[in-house]
Amino acid sequence: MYTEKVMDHFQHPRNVGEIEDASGVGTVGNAKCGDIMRIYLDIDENQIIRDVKFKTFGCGAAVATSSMATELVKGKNVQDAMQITNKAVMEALDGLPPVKVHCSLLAEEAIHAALWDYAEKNGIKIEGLEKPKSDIHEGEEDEAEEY
Amino acid sequence: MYTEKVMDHFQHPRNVGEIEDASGVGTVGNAKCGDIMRIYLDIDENQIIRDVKFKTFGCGAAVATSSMATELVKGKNVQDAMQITNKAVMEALDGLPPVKVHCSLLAEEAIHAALWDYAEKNGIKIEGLEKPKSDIHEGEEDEAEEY
Amino acid sequence: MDKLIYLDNAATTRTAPEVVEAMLPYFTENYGNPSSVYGFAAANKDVITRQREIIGDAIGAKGNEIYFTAGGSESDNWALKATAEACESKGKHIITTKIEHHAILHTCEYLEKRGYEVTYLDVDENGIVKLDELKKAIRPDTILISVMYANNEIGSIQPIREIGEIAHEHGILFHTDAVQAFCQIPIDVNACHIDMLSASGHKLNGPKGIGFLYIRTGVKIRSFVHGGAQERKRRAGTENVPGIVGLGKAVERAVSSLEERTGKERELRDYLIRRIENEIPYCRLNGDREKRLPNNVNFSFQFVEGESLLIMLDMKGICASSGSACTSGSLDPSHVLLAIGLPHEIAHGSLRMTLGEETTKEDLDYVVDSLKGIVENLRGMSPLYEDFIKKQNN
Amino acid sequence: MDKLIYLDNAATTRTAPEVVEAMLPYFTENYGNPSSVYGFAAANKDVITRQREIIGDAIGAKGNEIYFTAGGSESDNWALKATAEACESKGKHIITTKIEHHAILHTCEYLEKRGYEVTYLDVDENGIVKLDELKKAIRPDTILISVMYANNEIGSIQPIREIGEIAHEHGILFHTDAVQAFCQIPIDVNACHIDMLSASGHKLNGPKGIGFLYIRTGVKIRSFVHGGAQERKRRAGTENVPGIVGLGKAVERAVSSLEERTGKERELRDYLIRRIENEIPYCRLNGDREKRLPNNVNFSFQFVEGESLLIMLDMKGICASSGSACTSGSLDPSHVLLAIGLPHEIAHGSLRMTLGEETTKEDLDYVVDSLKGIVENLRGMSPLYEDFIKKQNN
Ligand SMILES: Cc1ncc(COP(=O)(O)O)c(C=O)c1O
Ligand SMILES: Cc1ncc(COP(=O)(O)O)c(C=O)c1O
Repeated sequence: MYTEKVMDHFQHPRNVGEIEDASGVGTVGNAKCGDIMRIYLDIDENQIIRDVKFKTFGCGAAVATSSMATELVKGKNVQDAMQITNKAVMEALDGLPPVKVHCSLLAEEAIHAALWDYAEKNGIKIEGLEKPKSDIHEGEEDEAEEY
Repeated sequence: MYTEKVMDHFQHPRNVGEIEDASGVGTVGNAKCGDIMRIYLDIDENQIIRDVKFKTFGCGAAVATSSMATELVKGKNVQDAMQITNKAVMEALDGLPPVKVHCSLLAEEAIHAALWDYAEKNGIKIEGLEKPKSDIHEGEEDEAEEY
Repeated sequence: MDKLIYLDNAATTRTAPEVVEAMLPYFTENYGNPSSVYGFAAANKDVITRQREIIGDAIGAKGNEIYFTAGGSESDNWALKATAEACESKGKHIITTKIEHHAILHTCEYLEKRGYEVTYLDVDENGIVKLDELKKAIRPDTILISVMYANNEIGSIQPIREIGEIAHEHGILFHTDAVQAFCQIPIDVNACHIDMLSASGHKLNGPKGIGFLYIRTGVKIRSFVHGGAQERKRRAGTENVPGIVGLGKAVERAVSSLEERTGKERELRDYLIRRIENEIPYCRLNGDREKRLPNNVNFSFQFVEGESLLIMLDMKGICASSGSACTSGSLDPSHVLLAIGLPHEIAHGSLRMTLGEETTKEDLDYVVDSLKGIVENLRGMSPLYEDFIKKQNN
Repeated sequence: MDKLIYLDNAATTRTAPEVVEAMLPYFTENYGNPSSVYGFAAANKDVITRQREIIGDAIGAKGNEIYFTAGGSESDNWALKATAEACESKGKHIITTKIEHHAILHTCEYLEKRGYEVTYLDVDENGIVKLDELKKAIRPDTILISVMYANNEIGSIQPIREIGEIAHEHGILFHTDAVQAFCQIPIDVNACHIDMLSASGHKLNGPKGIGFLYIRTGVKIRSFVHGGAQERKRRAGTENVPGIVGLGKAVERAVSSLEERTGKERELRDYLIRRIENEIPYCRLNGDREKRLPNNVNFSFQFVEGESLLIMLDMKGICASSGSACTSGSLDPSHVLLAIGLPHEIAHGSLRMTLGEETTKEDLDYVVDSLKGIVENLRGMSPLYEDFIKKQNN
């Protein structure tokens, strides 16, 4: 059901771990839905993301999207990192099964949450960044067709 | 679905044919239900059934029961012939499938109808013999379970 | 029994050896449940998708419009009952015909008990639905028209395209029971405006116990079997993977051989009809001579009863049927033969022979020769024939 | 994939080669329609009757109380919907449990939409129905009690005999979904006052796409699939002869091996449970330790999510499941695990391993060794585990 890229990132996730005294940390998702992502960012004085780590409790897609998201933001400056959408993550993974699209949204949201934390800690404002919802699934509709 | 005896009587029916100037002829059944039996009796002055022939339009069981019924009455006197029930015909055939039991009733009825014809023609009364119903299926109920 | 000439392909067909071959690995090797996560089993999901596409292609549909069922009867029940439920707020009137298979007719009777109204259209003496009657039957509360593609007893092919157009014009859903027609004649669900179509595997040299319902995208129909999320949540139950693979293979085979196979069948069919008509007196061909399934021959032989005929043929190694296989054991003559206007006793004397891909001209020669003797023999012991001859001699 | 350790026998089983062997002649040789008159096909009627008797014997029923269906889901749908209809004049209340298979639960939801009321009984923390709650739930308009024989996820065996007695005392029909229990534990429909029982072939090394519903003589239940006169007029559709023969053979096999096979399975099951409990921290056995299917092992591993676990196991050639096979792809954790009181995140971290007749101790040793590493690995990337450890260190 998963592409080779997804399987690769699931089996060999990039940037797993923690960063002590991180510039920003974001945790999104909830255990009820079975996925929680935490992103650690190490951002230098030029607003470049020097390092990024993640921890994820969740399905294969959750792990793979976290891993891919960290790869995509690493080395980027904060503004460019903001441009990385769930679509970009999905594309980089050669797609996700429809029931797993929410994982990529979660990854996007986790990055944003970590950036928000960084912005708050440093009293700066990042263009286009909104306060993360506490629960990524909030407001999402059940897409399943019901017969 | 048929016993060997039934198949034998169907494949090699005994006493098929007509009797010219028969002592009694009875035709029962109707084409709607798919079976019609005609029995010819040749009865001598001692009320002995000297000869018997039949013609049947109907299923395998209809042919076999006609054939068996003619065998059973042949050589009997009229009173003894009256005792031959559909049960006796069925037993002689080692049984019939439930949906085909009506054929044996038809055979009994055909004999009775021929005897009635004989009795009427000769102005005699045969103990226990009633005027045959014109249609053997009349009054019969549909036994099929309905769900 | 040594000789076996199987002329009952409308009742069921021999599963083709290649079909069985294709199924085998899915019993003992790739036996996984397609809903499972691990690759060994999840691969079966793709296998199923592939079969859907093969089948969709055969009728001009998309793969995801094909829903697997346990056979034609389930497909018919599903189409009618679940449409009736889904549309009950719009209306409770259904139109069908007098010559449908019992899977449709008894389902309609069931719906009548549940408060629906059903119009059963008459057919002409060739067993073809009358379009003007259909038009007249349509009401504002008509929710479904269900007309079989081709009849299982007399082989008459219905004007499906015209019916589809009428249904479409009136915005009424159109279901067709194509159990007999599928893989016998080309079908295009779009050209014919078909919204739902039933088919069954074992009628086309596929396995028994598998069939499908085509449901056009967008048609709102309820589930019939509730439970797991299989078949896009519309039909629960662990997928019959070997059955589905067998069905896919059978369709692939049947589609690729369609023209040649049915061309040959048509020729043999007409040969058989001609010989019977020429050589056996007092017979009548039932069904339309032209608009007829390539493999269907149905005759009534006057003064003779069908079951006797079948048993006599059986003793010669010939397998045929009298009316529908499902109705044997019943006392009533076929509702289809009555609907085309046959008197009861003629209806009782009907014989259906349905050819298959393996039927040969030699088989049919043997059949005609046997049949002649049998009919003569049975007439010899028929009181109806006796009366008829006596009347003629007067 | 080279190595394959199949521990998902509750999802489906490998069709036994002898079963396939038994089926084969019915595809290409004895392919006749059992309803046909000629001997070649009519013989299949007897073949089917024989299978009915084998199956009836296995549960203490008569052969003519066994009705073939396309599988467990159809049997469940039939039992519930058709009983509901047949008894609607008596009442519209049904009692079932919170841990039923979706084939029951979704059918109940459907019936609720059609005006029926359903009581879903709670279970205790081991997944066993509480009899006093059942008694309290009974009302004058209760028409049916449906409780599964054993649960498919956590293997808990229900007090079926007691439930049957309660139903019987109150004159309420009793249906049990025995899809998982049949051929795993001895069943006696009379001792347990079971009126209807569902089973499915592919759970017992039989083929997919075939199952049965036992209906006690005298129970008034409607048809679910209308049409031909098959299955004593109660379930239409040309019989799936190979499937029925396969099911009969599978039951015969399973019954004759029952004691020995399940004895061995129980031993292996307990060995696996013991090793996991001893060697993997923060785990919890789900389901009753004693009243448990011989082949079921179900654990929750804290801080770990089930699907990841499954994929990792898959990469080691191990096939298992997380909750029911049918619910994968869904976001919600298993309703069964929630019903026994697990918090959501623990429910998400569940692993079901169901042994089969071919499972060996060596397989399980390999599984435990793999599982240890995988759980450790996944915990290493789990934010929940990180938080837990940090809390402990404070
Ligand atoms: C308890 C239970 N009931 C019903 C079913 C449905 O059976 P099937 O998938 O064969 O329709 C299953 C298996 O999936 C089951 O485990
Ligand atoms: C026209 C038609 N519809 C429906 C069916 C039912 O199909 P099945 O027996 O596969 O359920 C048949 C065959 O028996 C048929 O000929």
